[in-house]
Formats: sequence, structure tokens, C-alpha cells
Amino acid sequence: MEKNLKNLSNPKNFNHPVSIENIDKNILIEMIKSMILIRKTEQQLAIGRKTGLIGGPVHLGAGQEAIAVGISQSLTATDRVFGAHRSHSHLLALNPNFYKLFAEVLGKKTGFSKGMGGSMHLFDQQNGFYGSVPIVAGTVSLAVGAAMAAKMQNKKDIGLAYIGDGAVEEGVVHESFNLAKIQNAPMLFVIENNLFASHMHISLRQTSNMTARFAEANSIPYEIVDGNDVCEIYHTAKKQIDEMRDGGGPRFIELVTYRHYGHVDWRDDIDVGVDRSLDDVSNWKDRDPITRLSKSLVNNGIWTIEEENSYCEEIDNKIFAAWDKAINDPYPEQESTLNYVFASKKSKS
Amino acid sequence: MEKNLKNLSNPKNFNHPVSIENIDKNILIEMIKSMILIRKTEQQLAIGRKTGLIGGPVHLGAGQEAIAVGISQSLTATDRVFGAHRSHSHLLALNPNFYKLFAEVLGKKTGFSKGMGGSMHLFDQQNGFYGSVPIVAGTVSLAVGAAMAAKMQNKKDIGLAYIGDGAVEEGVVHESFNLAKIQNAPMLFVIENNLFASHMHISLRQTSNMTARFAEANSIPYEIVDGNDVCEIYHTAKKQIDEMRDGGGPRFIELVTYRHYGHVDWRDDIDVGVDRSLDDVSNWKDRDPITRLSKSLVNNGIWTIEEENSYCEEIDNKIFAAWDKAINDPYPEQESTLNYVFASKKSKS
Amino acid sequence: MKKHNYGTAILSAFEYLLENYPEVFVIGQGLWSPWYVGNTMTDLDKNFGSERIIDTPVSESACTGAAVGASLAGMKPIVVHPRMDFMIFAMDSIVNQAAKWSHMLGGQANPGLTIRSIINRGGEQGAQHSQALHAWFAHVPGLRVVMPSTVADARDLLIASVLSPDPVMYIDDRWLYEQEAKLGPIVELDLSKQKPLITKKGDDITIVSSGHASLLARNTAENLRKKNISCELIDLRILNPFYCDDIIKSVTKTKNLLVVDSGTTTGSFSGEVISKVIENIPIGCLETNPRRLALPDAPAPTSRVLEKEYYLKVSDIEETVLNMIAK
Amino acid sequence: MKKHNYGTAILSAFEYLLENYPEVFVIGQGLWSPWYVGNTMTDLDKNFGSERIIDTPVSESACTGAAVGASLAGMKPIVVHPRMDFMIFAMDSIVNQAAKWSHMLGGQANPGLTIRSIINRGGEQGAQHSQALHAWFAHVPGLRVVMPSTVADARDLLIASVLSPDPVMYIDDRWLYEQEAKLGPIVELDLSKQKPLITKKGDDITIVSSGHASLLARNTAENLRKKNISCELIDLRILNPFYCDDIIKSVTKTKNLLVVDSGTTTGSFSGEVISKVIENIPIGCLETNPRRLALPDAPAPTSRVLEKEYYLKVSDIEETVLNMIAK
Ligand SMILES: Cc1ncc(C[n+]2csc(CCOP(=O)(O)OP(=O)(O)O)c2C)c(N)n1
Ligand SMILES: Cc1ncc(C[n+]2csc(CCOP(=O)(O)OP(=O)(O)O)c2C)c(N)n1
Ligand SMILES: [Mg+2]
Ligand SMILES: [Mg+2]
Repeated sequence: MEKNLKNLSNPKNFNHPVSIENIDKNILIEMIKSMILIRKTEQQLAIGRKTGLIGGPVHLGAGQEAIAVGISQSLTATDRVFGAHRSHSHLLALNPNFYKLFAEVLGKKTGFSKGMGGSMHLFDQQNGFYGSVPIVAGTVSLAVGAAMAAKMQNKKDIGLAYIGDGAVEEGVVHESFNLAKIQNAPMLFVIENNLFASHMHISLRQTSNMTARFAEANSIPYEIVDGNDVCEIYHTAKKQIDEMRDGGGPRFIELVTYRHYGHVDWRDDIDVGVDRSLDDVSNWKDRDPITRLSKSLVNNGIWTIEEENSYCEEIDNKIFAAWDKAINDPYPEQESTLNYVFASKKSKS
Repeated sequence: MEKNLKNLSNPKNFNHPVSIENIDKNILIEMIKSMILIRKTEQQLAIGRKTGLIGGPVHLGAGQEAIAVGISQSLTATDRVFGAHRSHSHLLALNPNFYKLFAEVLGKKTGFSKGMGGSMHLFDQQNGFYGSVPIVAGTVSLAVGAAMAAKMQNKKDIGLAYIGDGAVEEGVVHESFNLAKIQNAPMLFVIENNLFASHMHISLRQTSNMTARFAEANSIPYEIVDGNDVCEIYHTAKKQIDEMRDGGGPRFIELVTYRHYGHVDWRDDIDVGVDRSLDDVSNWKDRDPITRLSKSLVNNGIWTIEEENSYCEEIDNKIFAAWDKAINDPYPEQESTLNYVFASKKSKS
Repeated sequence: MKKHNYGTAILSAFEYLLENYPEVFVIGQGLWSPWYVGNTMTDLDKNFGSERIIDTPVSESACTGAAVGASLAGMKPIVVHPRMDFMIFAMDSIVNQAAKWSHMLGGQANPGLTIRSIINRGGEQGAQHSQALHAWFAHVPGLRVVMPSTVADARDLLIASVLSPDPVMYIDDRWLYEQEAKLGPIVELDLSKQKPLITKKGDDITIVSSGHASLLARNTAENLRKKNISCELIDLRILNPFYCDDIIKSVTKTKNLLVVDSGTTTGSFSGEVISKVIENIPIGCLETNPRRLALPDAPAPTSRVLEKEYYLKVSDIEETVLNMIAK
Repeated sequence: MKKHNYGTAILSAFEYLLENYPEVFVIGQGLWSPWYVGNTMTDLDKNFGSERIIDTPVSESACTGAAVGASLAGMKPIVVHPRMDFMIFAMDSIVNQAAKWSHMLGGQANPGLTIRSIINRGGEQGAQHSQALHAWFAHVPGLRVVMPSTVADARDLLIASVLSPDPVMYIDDRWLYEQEAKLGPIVELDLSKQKPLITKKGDDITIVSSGHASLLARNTAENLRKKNISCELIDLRILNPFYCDDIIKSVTKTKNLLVVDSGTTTGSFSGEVISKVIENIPIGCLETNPRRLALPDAPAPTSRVLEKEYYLKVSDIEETVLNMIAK
């Protein structure tokens, strides 16, 4: 097996408009809207953090939106999706309710996790989002268990974990690969390979920059895809997920991408990266998933720049209003700290 | 990469006399003597356990002697060797002092670990044996650290961990592969693939019966060898270890073998195995590493059956005497329980 | 009434759960082996199928995490760790995940799994095959910690644990398996209402204990009765959340307190018991200094002569009580 | 005398060790980042080389195990865990290996590594980024547990930890980093001789604490002095092995005991302190019930309004003392 991403990890490649062949027009428009909505939501979070209105850390995924958006097109509300510390896009791609995200990040009772989680602990099971938490690799084995459960429950639902390239270094992830395969669990391992774990480039942490070598080692069928091409992601994930729903067992998809912001909060962080240059950041911005789809849509007459601008404006206004509302929402009651410790306690009260 | 051991895991293959080409006569005789000594020592342990004189569990490796014996020929007293629960052969191949092993297994002060360890916790650092403990996979990362230390100390010594096929399922082993490679540590991963983890056959636990696929995934040069052919093991390990001492970084050697006894204690355990048949056991006994070398030696006139018999008798007598001595040795003092908790405490007293 | 020992009582709880709750499944090492977990799971794989009784790779961490995830998806999994020592590889799934998900996500995600963790020691197996770490888990908010010491509790608290919506650490000790008792039909208990129990009334001293230490305490009390010392025995049963009121009342009455614990002394749960009692009893009401008996602050030795001294015996407890209150 | 804050004191200990002991090296996540561990390791990689200051993959378990192994081979490694919460993946290497190797192998193998584990909480980071689990490690025989609360101890106990032949869990808390003090030249201390210290003499009440709680206690005592209450402060410093004699003497004198702890209450080390004191002080000598102050039995919440209430403040301690002994 070739064990190098080669061109895929080079930002000077793959910056052309994406191919939109064989995708329904409505889906294309849904996808670009979803990506724009997520980008703008995160931009608002960046501002909120910078101005101090947000008290906790935010791990922004701007630049990586295509992944969750492309995959979520093939997910249903009864699938079992797990995230990690950088999961705004994972949730918003299933439920674009940025108001509840703002409320949560601001620690408000009206948030996705009732104000108990902030940016790093998100929940929306109704829409298939089982939860995200910031222990790196902490949810991977959980997703495998949720996938095993789907099988036991005779449901066609799948388990899915978004996994960073850094998370792949945790031993439990390797145990999870083996367990998922030996159990033939409908589990999709989604590797968001953005080449970095906080300040460390993957070349300083692993012996190859292609994590799919571990899928190969565990005989899990895998695909390696340009993580900034929402259409290719859409096609690949759809095929994999269809196979999984048909009892095909686990799948692995590696998506090569890059984050525009630094590891945490609103800065570009060229200052704190080991091996992250301003040049790279700017080249990767040329490979931006939104721009690339937008160009294709415009070139193919699927939507116009005017439509895009008016959608952006609409979202801007809604975000402004939602932020305002969230800011004025109530905090959780003091009793929450003790009341949520046990489920049984809660049900008694 | 082909991911199946194929013939190597079939006991009906590889039961011919081994090829002794290109090995010095003295080394061949050393190796057969070492294997016989280990076999007989374990037979004594089996009896001791069966009769109740040994109070703790013994995990016997009869059938697997070729591995430690073949590898240890290329080790020095300053290498850093780590074992696990089934480590009698690992230690005896470095230091054939069965008396100290008997004493240890009987819980006597005169044992390798001063009577504090029994069969599962062995120590003989003077001869390169850094320690064995029974938490599966517990020593693998330790060995990597000892290898890293050798590099920092500018020594040509290597770290070595004996690892079962079951241990490979622990996440920390995968972290260790990556760490060893990224650090270019002189670390030899020795996989004793006896196809079982206690009652479970590898096919019930892993997606392939060839663990070397993980070496491949981590770009660690590897070899897969008949674990019952001491000569091939000797050649392969020698080459790998020479490369490591020259700064070549980690190596991986997978040895396919089988244990004659059950997982623990003296029985064949056909009763407690899932997928272990009496037929298999008997076929594997035909592939016995001692018989196969003995036949070659006799065929090639390197030693005679008479010499073998007289060596066996000599060892039998020595074992008998050593056992007797160990049985009569003193137990540790009661203070030992508290005195060995801290090194600094010990040094004060 | 059916005759049981502690081991078959556990087995019958498994059978009851598997028969009545399709969402129950069991996952852990050794479940397809007839000898891994004593007589507590015999033939479950044959009777309920290897898809519900899942033997696993040697991967404690992922298997425990998988059970957490399955519980979030509506199952009621039981993870079995044949030795608590092996479970140390799975601490993240237990402590960072299972115990915290309810709280972190506003009470909406409830990992209702049960972790059956077996204290399995003696037999010269040594320090990595001997630990009783219940004190750790009692220090983890969000985890219910259950330590049955009687045949009835072995069965009934296992059922209550699995039916609880919360993550439960159910800890049994192989040194308890031979106890016998006749049990009536199964009644489903609400785990959140279970508390420490006064298992024997008495006047002279309160002895608080859990798990195997409670068996020792019961045997000690028998001996002491013959010496006219009347012990009040309290079996903790549930260590987390820790309900102490009845213990406080008892000590207020007997004026003497001994806590017996199967863990090593420093940092053991015995300290928690004494502390909570002392914070709350009327000042000056004690006749003697409270005492605790637990293991030496040392890893478990292997050599038989050391091992024998290392673990607590009935005679140790008896002697301590006599030293405390014999007139 | 050189002016330091707690952070630079740690940095100077690293520099001293790396300059004077070629067998010292450091391994952990974030060591090549300027911001991961505050100002405590600034530029070490540049000054001592990236072969001695090793940033790592996200593999807590193997990296900790590697440090154990390196120590067996004669090195003096320091593993850094930027948050104690992440270290939970490494429990086997710490508890089953490092703490037990000396004992299991007859005192012949001594893993003399130091594990620097940082309590790093607040800032709405929540339950998985906030834990203070020192009580767990105090319950592990074979591990020395060190919690420096002062600038001087931050430096000197780190050096003593690394030079100790035993495995040491050195726990610092980022809420301590801004303290300032002037420090004299470095003197190498024998860690095995270090004990809890009376950091302030007083008559009315003994306040025992560790780590950040000791800083709170010092500030409280200042306030209370103005109200004519004289506190005797004892900073635990070393939790394992736990030496309690001076605490017992102090409580015998002041007749009042408050223990303050940064962990969640149940099962915290505060229980150990109260218990050990109570087992050993003259019966009837206390004026008030001993009390303890620790965190609620709940994971750390994120929302700022809850977080603020969750953690201990000087005013909480002050109020408790006043309730206990104000006449
Ligand atoms: C167990 C654990 N170790 C370390 C950390 C600190 N940490 C937070 S995010 C991160 C990097 C993760 O990298 P990756 O998985 O690639 O995700 P990305 O940030 O690139 O999205 C690290 C090391 C953590 N949160 N949990
Ligand atoms: C962490 C841990 N989990 C489980 C066990 C129980 N156990 C002891 S030996 C063994 C099987 C190990 O198999 P393998 O590594 O292949 O070694 P082998 O016994 O075949 O030599 C198991 C599961 C253990 N000792 N430690
Ligand atoms: Mg990444
Ligand atoms: Mg094996």
C-alpha cells in the first residue's frame, strides 16, 4: 500500500472548482447553503470569543465544512453521530439551528446542552447527534458501541465518529477499528485529517501522513478524499453508507483538509504552530470548499453571485438576531450542577 | 500486503527438520541445550503446580522455546528485555539458572525477584532481563522507553518486548509502534503468535491472523518466521538486531507457534479452548522446535542421540537437585511487604 | 425459595435480565470460556447466543467505551472485567465518559451501562491481580458504586444496577462466591433508593464495611457474641452516592466505630466513612477513637507467607474490637 | 535571592535538572509549543534540544510507559501531562507499572520517573478539563504524591521528585502560577524526608490543605487574623506516603480542624486527613466537629454562573471557620 497523501496534502493542488456531476441541483444548493451557514456561524463565534462575550474556548473548523456537510446528506435522524472538540460543523450539518449553538456556547439554559456543555459538549440526539466531548478520541469507541447497538436492534442506522488525525494516535482508536470490524458493526470512521494536532504537524507525530493505512491493517474498506471537495465527499460517503446499511460492516473515509483558524479561538496562530506557515494558510484558503463549490455553481448556472449574496445577507441577519436573543437568554439555575449528576435524580424531581 | 499467515499457521506444514546451514556448530549445540533445559524446567514447574507445591499460576511456554533461544543468541547483557505472563523461556534463554526460577516460583527469598514475584514477575537485569509482569501489554511501552534511553545514552543496546498475539489488541501497543518509529528507537517487537489468547483463537479476535500488518502500517521493517525453527529465528533476529545496533530504528518479528499446555498450569486444556482441538495440539507437537533441530543435528552428525540423552540426564539431575534446594530455601521476611514499596525506604534500612 | 450461592445468584440475575429485557447484552473477556468468571456466567453464551454474550479481543478500553455508546443508543449493556486490575486500561471510558455524559449534556444523555468489575485476588497472583479500587470510583461523581456482600444483594443489586438509568460500577469479590442462602422470587429494586443496611443490630460497637469485608465482619460478630460483645453491623452496599445517616445514628447509639475495608489503608473508603460520621455526630459522644482496618499500604505480595499476612482475617477484626472496647 | 513566580520557579527547576543531570529528559504533549504549559517550560526545547525535550504524539499511555521504561534503564524522565484529565489514558503505566515494579521485583527495579500532572480548570472548560484527582494517587501504594502550593516548593519539590529513586506524581495547579516570592539558591532535598509543613502558627483552629486549597487557606487566614481568629495552617505537600503526626499534634493543641481540598468531596483526601487525626487524637479533646470543604459531588459545569459557585473561594473558607469557632 502506498502510504503517502502526496498531492492531496499539498494546498497548491485541488484548488480548482469542484465537479458537480451527478448531483441533484437541490442538493448542491443545500450543501453550499449549509457550508455558508456554518462558516458564518463560526465567524460569529470567533468575534464572540475575541470580545470576551464567550467565556470558554472555541475550536473553529472554518475550512473543513465540506466534510460534515457532504457526509450528512446521507445521514438520517436516527443515525448515531459522535464528535469531539471541534464539532460545530458536525452538529450544524444535521441541524442548522445556530441559535441553540450560540446559546450553548454562551452557557445559556436554552442551548443544545441546556447550558451545561458550552462549545465542547454538544448534544442533539433528535437529529442524530449523540454528543461531542473534548477528550481526544474519547467518543470513538462509544460510536462503535452505538453501531453495534444498531445491529442488535435490527435497525439500518449507522454509528459515525469524526476523528482527527491526532486522535488516531490514541490506542483506543486502534482497539475500536478492530472491534468494529470483528463485530461487523455499521460504523463509519471519518478521519478529518487537517494535518495538525494543535501545534504539531502530522509529520512530527506519525510515520506517514495517510491514516487510512490503519483501515487497511484492519481490513476496513476505505476511501481517501479531498476534504475540501464537498461533491466528492458526498458521492463517496453516500456509497459507503449505503453499503453499511446493507450490512457491509464498517467503513473508513479519510478527508484531507486544513483549518483556517489556529487550534483554538479566533487567531490564525501562525505564532503557535510548529510547521504552520502563513503561506500554507493562504494557499489552503485558495482551496476553500465554499469558494470551489460556489464557482462551479455559478459557472454551471445553478445559482448566481446575486443569489449567494442575498443568501449571505439573510444568514447574517438571522445570525445577528439569534446571537442577540441568546445573549439575553437565562443561565441555568444553580441547582443544575447537582441535578444533572444522575439521570435518576433528574427524573425524580 | 498479503494479510494471512497461510501455511505458517497450519501445523501440518513446517514439521520437517530445520535447516542448519550457516550456523556455527557450537551455537547449534548451545541452542538445542538451551531449548531442552527450558523444556525440562517447565516440565518440572508443571509437576510442581500439579502437586500443589507451587501456589500460584504458571503459564508454560513449552513448544515456544525456539523464539527466545533463537533471538537471545544475538543479545548482550546490557540489552533491555521485557516479558509478560509467559516468560520463563525469555529469562532462561538469557540466564539458564533454573534454580533461581524454581525458588522464585515457590516464593522463596533466593529467587530471581527475591520471592516477591513468583512465576509472573521475573527480574534479572544483570543479564539483560528488565522484568516481566502479567498485565497483558503492560511492558511494551516500557521497552520502547528503555530503547529510547539506549539511544540517549549513546549505547548500542536495544529494547525488546515479547508480545503475545492477544497483547496486540491492546491500544497501548499501537501507540508504542508509532512512538518507537517516530523516535527511531532501537526497539525490537517480538510477536509470539501462538494463535491464542487464553481460550480464544485469533480468528475470533482479529481481522487477520498476521499481526505484522501493524508493522507495515507503522513503516517498521518486519519479518514473519516459523516460530518453531530456531535456526531461521536465529538468522532473522541476528540480521534485524545488527541493523538496529547500527541505528536502523525499530524492527518487528512475528513468530508463528503454538503452546503445548493450556493457557495456564499443567493441563492440555482441550476442555477450555474455544477452537483448540486435540488434533491441533498433536500436530503442533510434530512441529516441535526441539525435535526438529535434534533431527537435523543427528542427521548432520553434529551430535548423537547418545549425547542428547546424556545431556538430558544431566539436566534432569540438576533440576532435581535445584528443585530440592529451592523447596528448602527460606521465604522472605514479613517486613518485605512494606520494605519493598519504595526504593528510598529500602536504601535507608 | 431457592437455594443459591453468591455465584449462582449472579448467574440468576443475568438470566432474569436477559430473559426479560431484550436490550440487555453482555460484553467482556472470557464470556465464552467456562472458567473465566467462576460459576457466575455458566452457559449464558449457549442459552442466549453469542450475539448477546460477546467475548472480546483483549481491548478493555474500547469494549467499555462501546458499552457506553450502546447504552446511549438505548441498550442496557453489562461490561464484565474479570479482574478490576485489567479495567485500569478502561478508565477514560468510565471516568471521563460514562460518569460525566449526563451532566455535560444537560441530563439528556444517560449512559445506563453496568460495569461488572471483579475483585479477584489471592493465590499468589500478586500486585497486578489483586486490587480493590472501589475508593477511586466512590470519588467519581456521576458513577453509582455498588458492592454486594450477600447472596441476595449479589442478585438483586445486579438487576437494580442494570435497570438503573445511570452508569453503575458493580463490584463483586470472588472470595464471596461460596456463601449460601435461600432466595425468594426476584423483585426489581430502584437502585437510587438503595442504602447501607444494618444487617445486625447491636449495642456495643458499630462495624461498617463493604463487600468481602462485610462477610468478615459478620463472622467476627458471631465470634464476639460468644464473648458477650454485641456488634451492630452496617453493610455499605452503595458507596456512591454515599448515604451516611443511618451510620451516624448507629454510632451515636453504640458510641464506638470500626470501619473494615478491603482496599489498602491510605485513601481507602474507610476514611470517608469515619470522616463523614465525625463531621456529623454530637461532639463528645464517642467512647473510643474510631478505628479502621484495611490492607497495608503496599502492593499485594505473591509469596504465600506474605500473602497470608497481607489480607484481613476474622481474627484481625476480633482483636481490634476487643482492644477497643473490651472492659 | 531571585524573584520568581510559581511558573518561573518550575522553569528554573527544569533548567537546574537539565543542566546538572544528563540523565534527565522531558517527554509530553505540547513541549514544543510556547503556550501549552503556561510559562513553566518556556524555551526548554530551544535551550536543551528537542532530543531531551520531547514533544509527542497524542498517546498518553505509551509516552508514560516509555518514561517508566527509560527510568528502569537509568534515566530520570519527567513526563508532562498538561491536564490531569488526559492522563487518565495512562493509568495502567502509572498504577499497575510504575507504582508496583519495585515491590513486585524484590526492590531491584526502581522506576524513578516523575509524572508532572497539571490541574488545569476554570475558563468554562467543563468536566473533562478540570479534575483534581490527587486522592486516587494517594490510594496507590508505591507512588509518592507531591502537591507544591508555594513558589519555593514548586521549584524545590520538583527537583526532589526527579532525584528521588521512586515514581513520583508531582501535581501543580495553574491557579497557583501567579504567586510571587524571592527564592534563595537551590538546595537538593531528599523527597523521602519531606512532610506536611506548618506554614503559619496559630491557636484557634488547624486548617489542613494542599495545592491551590493551601493558597486559599493562606488568604483566608489573613482575613481572619483581622477578626482576631488565629489559624494554624498546615500545607500537606506530600500526600503519599501520608505523614500525619504534626497534624495530630496541631489539632490536639487548637482543638478544631478544618480540611480544605480541591477535589470533589466524597472520597477526597480530606476524608483521609480527618480520619487519621480522629483515630489518633486524645478522645474528647475536640471543641467542634471537624469539617471539610471541598467541591460538590458533581462534574465541573461549564456555564460561568455555575462554574463560579462550583469552585471554592476564600469567602467559603472564612465563613466555615466563623461558623465553627466564632464565639
Ligand atoms: C486525551 C487528550 N489528550 C490531549 C488533549 C489536548 N488536545 C486537545 S485537541 C488536541 C489535538 C487534536 O488533534 P486532532 O485530533 O487532529 O483534531 P483537530 O484539533 O485537528 O481537529 C489535543 C492534543 C485532549 N483534549 N485529550
Ligand atoms: C490487561 C489484561 N487483560 C486481560 C488479562 C487476562 N489475560 C491473561 S493472559 C491473556 C491472554 C494473552 O494472550 P497473548 O498475549 O496472546 O499471550 P499468550 O498467553 O498466548 O502467551 C489474557 C487475556 C490480563 N492479564 N491483562
Ligand atoms: Mg487534526
Ligand atoms: Mg497468544
